[in-house]
Amino acid sequence: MSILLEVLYLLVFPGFLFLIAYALFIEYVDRKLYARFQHRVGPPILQPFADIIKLLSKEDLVPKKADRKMVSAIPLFAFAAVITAFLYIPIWFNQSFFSFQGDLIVVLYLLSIPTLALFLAGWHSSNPFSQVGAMRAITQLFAYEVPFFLVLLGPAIIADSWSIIDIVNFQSSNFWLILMMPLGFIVAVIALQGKLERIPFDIPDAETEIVGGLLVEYVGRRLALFRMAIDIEMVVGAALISALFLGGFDAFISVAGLSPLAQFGIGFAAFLVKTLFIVFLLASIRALFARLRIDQMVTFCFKWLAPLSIIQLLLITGVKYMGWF
Amino acid sequence: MEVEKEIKEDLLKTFKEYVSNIKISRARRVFIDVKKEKLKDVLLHLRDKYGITHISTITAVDVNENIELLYHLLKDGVCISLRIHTPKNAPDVDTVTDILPGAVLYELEIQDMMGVVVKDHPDPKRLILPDDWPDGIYPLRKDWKVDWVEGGEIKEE
Amino acid sequence: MLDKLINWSRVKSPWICHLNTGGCNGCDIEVVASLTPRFDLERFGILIKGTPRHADVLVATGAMTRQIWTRARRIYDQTPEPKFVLAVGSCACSGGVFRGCYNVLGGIDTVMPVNVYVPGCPPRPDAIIFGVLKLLSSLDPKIAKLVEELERKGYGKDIEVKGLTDHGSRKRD
Amino acid sequence: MKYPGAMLSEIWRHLIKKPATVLYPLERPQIPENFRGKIEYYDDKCIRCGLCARDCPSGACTMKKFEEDKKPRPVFDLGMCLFCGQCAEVCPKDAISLTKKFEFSTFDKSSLIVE
Amino acid sequence: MAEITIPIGPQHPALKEPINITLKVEGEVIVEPILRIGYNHRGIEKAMEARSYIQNIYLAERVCGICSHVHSSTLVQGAEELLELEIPRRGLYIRTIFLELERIHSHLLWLGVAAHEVGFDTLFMYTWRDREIVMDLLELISGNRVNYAMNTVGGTRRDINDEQKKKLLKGMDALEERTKYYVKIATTEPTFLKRVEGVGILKKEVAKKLCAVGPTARGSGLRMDIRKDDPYAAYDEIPFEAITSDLCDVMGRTVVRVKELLEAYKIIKYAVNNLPAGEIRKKARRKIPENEILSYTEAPRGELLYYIKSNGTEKPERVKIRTPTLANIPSTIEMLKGGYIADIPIVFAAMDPCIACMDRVILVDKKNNERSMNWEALRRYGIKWYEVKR
Repeated sequence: MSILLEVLYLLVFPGFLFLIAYALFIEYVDRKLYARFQHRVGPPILQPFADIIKLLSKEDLVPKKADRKMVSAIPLFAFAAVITAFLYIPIWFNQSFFSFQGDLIVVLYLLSIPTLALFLAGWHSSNPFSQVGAMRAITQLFAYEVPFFLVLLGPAIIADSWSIIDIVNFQSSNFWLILMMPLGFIVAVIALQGKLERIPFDIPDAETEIVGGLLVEYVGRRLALFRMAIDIEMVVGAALISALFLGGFDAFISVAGLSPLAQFGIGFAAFLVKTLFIVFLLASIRALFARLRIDQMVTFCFKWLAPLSIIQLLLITGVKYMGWF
Repeated sequence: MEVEKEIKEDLLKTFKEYVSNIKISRARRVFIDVKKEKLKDVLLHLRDKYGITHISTITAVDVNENIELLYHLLKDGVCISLRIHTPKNAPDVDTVTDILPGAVLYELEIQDMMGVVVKDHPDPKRLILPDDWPDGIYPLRKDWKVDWVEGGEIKEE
Repeated sequence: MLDKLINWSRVKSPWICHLNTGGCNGCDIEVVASLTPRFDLERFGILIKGTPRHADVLVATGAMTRQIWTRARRIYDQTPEPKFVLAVGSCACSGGVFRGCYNVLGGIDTVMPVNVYVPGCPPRPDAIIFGVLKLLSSLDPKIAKLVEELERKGYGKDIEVKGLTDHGSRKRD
Repeated sequence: MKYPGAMLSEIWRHLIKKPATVLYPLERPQIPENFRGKIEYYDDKCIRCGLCARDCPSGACTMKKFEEDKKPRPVFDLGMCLFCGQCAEVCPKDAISLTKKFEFSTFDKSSLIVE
Repeated sequence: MAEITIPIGPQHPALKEPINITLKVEGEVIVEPILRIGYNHRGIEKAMEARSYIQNIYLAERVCGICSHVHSSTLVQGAEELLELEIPRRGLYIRTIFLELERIHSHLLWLGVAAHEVGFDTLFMYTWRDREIVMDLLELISGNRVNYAMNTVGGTRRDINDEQKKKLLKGMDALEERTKYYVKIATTEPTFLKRVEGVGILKKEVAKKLCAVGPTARGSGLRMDIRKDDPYAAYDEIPFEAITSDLCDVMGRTVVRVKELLEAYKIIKYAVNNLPAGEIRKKARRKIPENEILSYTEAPRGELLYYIKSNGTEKPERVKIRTPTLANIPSTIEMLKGGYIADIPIVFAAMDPCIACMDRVILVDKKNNERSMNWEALRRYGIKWYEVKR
């Protein structure tokens, strides 16, 4: 029975099927919001789904000079990494199925893989555009990864645990950590924007500079897998930030006495609302700014984001040291 | 009209028989015939005395035996066109890029389109016509009628 | 069933790659204008992609010049199947005003097969959208009916079609 | 004053505004009265003078001899037409007019010929 | 680290004039750009010799789709001068209104494209949405959005009635308000400023030496505006200012264009309010007497020059066209030197031939003539890149 449940978890909810559906929905929300910010109508709701199906059915081309095995393997690698990462994030009640002490580190690690995969993909497709893109992606990786990791360290220090579920439980019994570290929340959202390679940090695939950047030579189902991996990365990133700063499934309502179904409903609704809120923020950032140049991006990250996250970290350690929590 | 007249008088005085046929067709338009070998001197004179450094373009016109080149210089709306002639069977002209650096592309253009050889051009290369365009065909000459020129082939990348 | 799904997705998501083969820009800016809020091609799921590898529809504008036709041909070859070509503007249809010039080969169809011709100099963005619809009408009978109706009635007011985009038939004042 | 996100209020305001999009083909764009669209030719008015073919800049309008006619009459190839309206302007009898119709994309180029 | 060569272009979709620039780069810094144009060469000058003046008006309009009216105006103006024809004032005013409407449409388009080049898509969408106001006005009067076919030898082909006048004035008011908002955005948004300030520097002396024209020259502090220097159409009667800026970078060119927009609104309002009564065109002979003429105009991109030589028939003997973009290319090459690869689009766009994106960059290692770099080369590339940056 438990094996059956486990398989269900993995394949249907919150695993494979739900995640893909939700990721495509999130992409729709993002594109629609972006379009509405620009005073347009935007795509219909099933648009991402249609894109994926179409890409899956397209002719498959691999450039002559490219390494066929690598080109085929890399998208799968990225896709698997982000899907795995999602399994550690609690979304509806106070135990994530695969939760263990230290899963925060695993999630952070898995979230870095898509960027590395993109880099390899760009490198191995032997197109000069994608090679320039790959260079930029890897340069950018070092810039945003540092503040992102530093700032996500804060909640772990406060809650005295490396487990995401513990941090969430700490928040539901005390208060949401965004109240204590608003600075950290802002830095985390900006760094996530960089991780997802969106404006103003879409330097690796800057469309007007190096056409499609990393994925120039990617066609058909490999491109579909990459797009999906990036969509899922967005869901995982949003869910992670909402779990660490916005109290995860906590919705101000005491769920102790309620039935498991109601508990599930409330927690899940809170999850949806919070991730959508973060996607809204991400879409706003995307609509607000111009693209930075790679050197400006690196300077920005090390001059502003990293110091801010260190200040935040020092504050947190101070609070902890004083024994207020 | 004063500037135009002044330039006219001045050029006639300085270069005497080397300039002729100075025509002020309307306000701010001056056409001057110059001997080919004196062109650079006239340009230098105009640059040093009147500060004319802007060249609008070089027009090449096919007139029977000769090819006529017009150097259109512009200063505050006054356009001075220096006209020189070069024989059509062996057209050539000295480069003026050492005096007017802005003329680089215009010289290449007349070289492409009219077959006027520009001597000492800093970067002589084909500018406008396709890479596979046959040598010796200059599309703007009157004796070349528009007929089909064989197309190129797709090269492997 | 699967065929139907694939066909549906192709109708809903035709990504285009814009290819200028030596036109005068008039059609190019109208193609770009059709992306902007007033016309907004994204509501049909159309995205403009910089690379032909990602595209389904090549939107070609301008007369084919001698200098560019080899590259245009290569771009056509790089586009993965199934691919369609839309010739936008009179120059792309036949060479237009430049037909007979020494450096112009003629329309787009001298180099690659063309699916839909959109005449106009330049065509309105609406006409380009109509050209895309016409192209899609060969895949989807529902759109074929709409296109037929548009063609029959021409410029009229009372055309009502539902379900073309997922916005329904929302009317604006 | 320089501050990041100068457009924030503007973009959030547009979120609740109605989009500027004209939902063609569900609603029709405003076509002005003197739009230069598809050419229409009225055979009964034409006197076969050939002025239109003389002035056509692109050669879209040519005089073609038909079996049933004595004199050649103009034929328009909309695939080459520039829709400049020069033919309608020079026509002494108003036998040519430019309509408001702009939807005539086609799969087949030969269907663009107006006789 | 060997120099690498990057050919950009020519067939990029969004390139308005297909062009190929081969760049020698070190790391991300450009050492030497080499130019190759002519992909868009259609042989218009030759074709003009085989067509009558009436037909050439429409051919001239198709030299460039964005400044179509200014091209036909220049040709028509030359032909009228050759005929020594006095044009009715109303015709000239309508021509001027169209010239300015076209400048507005071109500059708004440019602003949007420049924003798009630096990835500021929201500004791009907003400006292009507002550009539709101009497009509607142009379509309302002329019947087409891009190629207006308003000019004919002897005047203009269509009149402006009272209702259209009202709409013109209303449209100008709306645009003025929006333009002021964009000025505010463009001067306060730091990410945008970072990409345009200090980029693509062209000193005043260099601009003068290389014969830059139009907003490129005016953005470097050179005061040259054919509308003032050599008034044509109705510009001698309409008050306006020639805009210059001393910033010498992309920002300077942006400032010039935006201020010119504001001037253009004023010009149109003045011209509409003071539109003379009378007819709009005069009948002109088809045969033009033998002579030669130079016709200058100020296109949205700079000075435009037509040299027309007539031979007494209804076809010209020779027409020479010099477009502003060609004049600006040497300056653009100068601007690109020492810049970053990432800045190419915006520097190029600042001149306004607008490479919206680039296609087919091929990295060729000059020494080994290989098409790509190996891992070691990549590492060195990275190290070198940072050294250069510092």
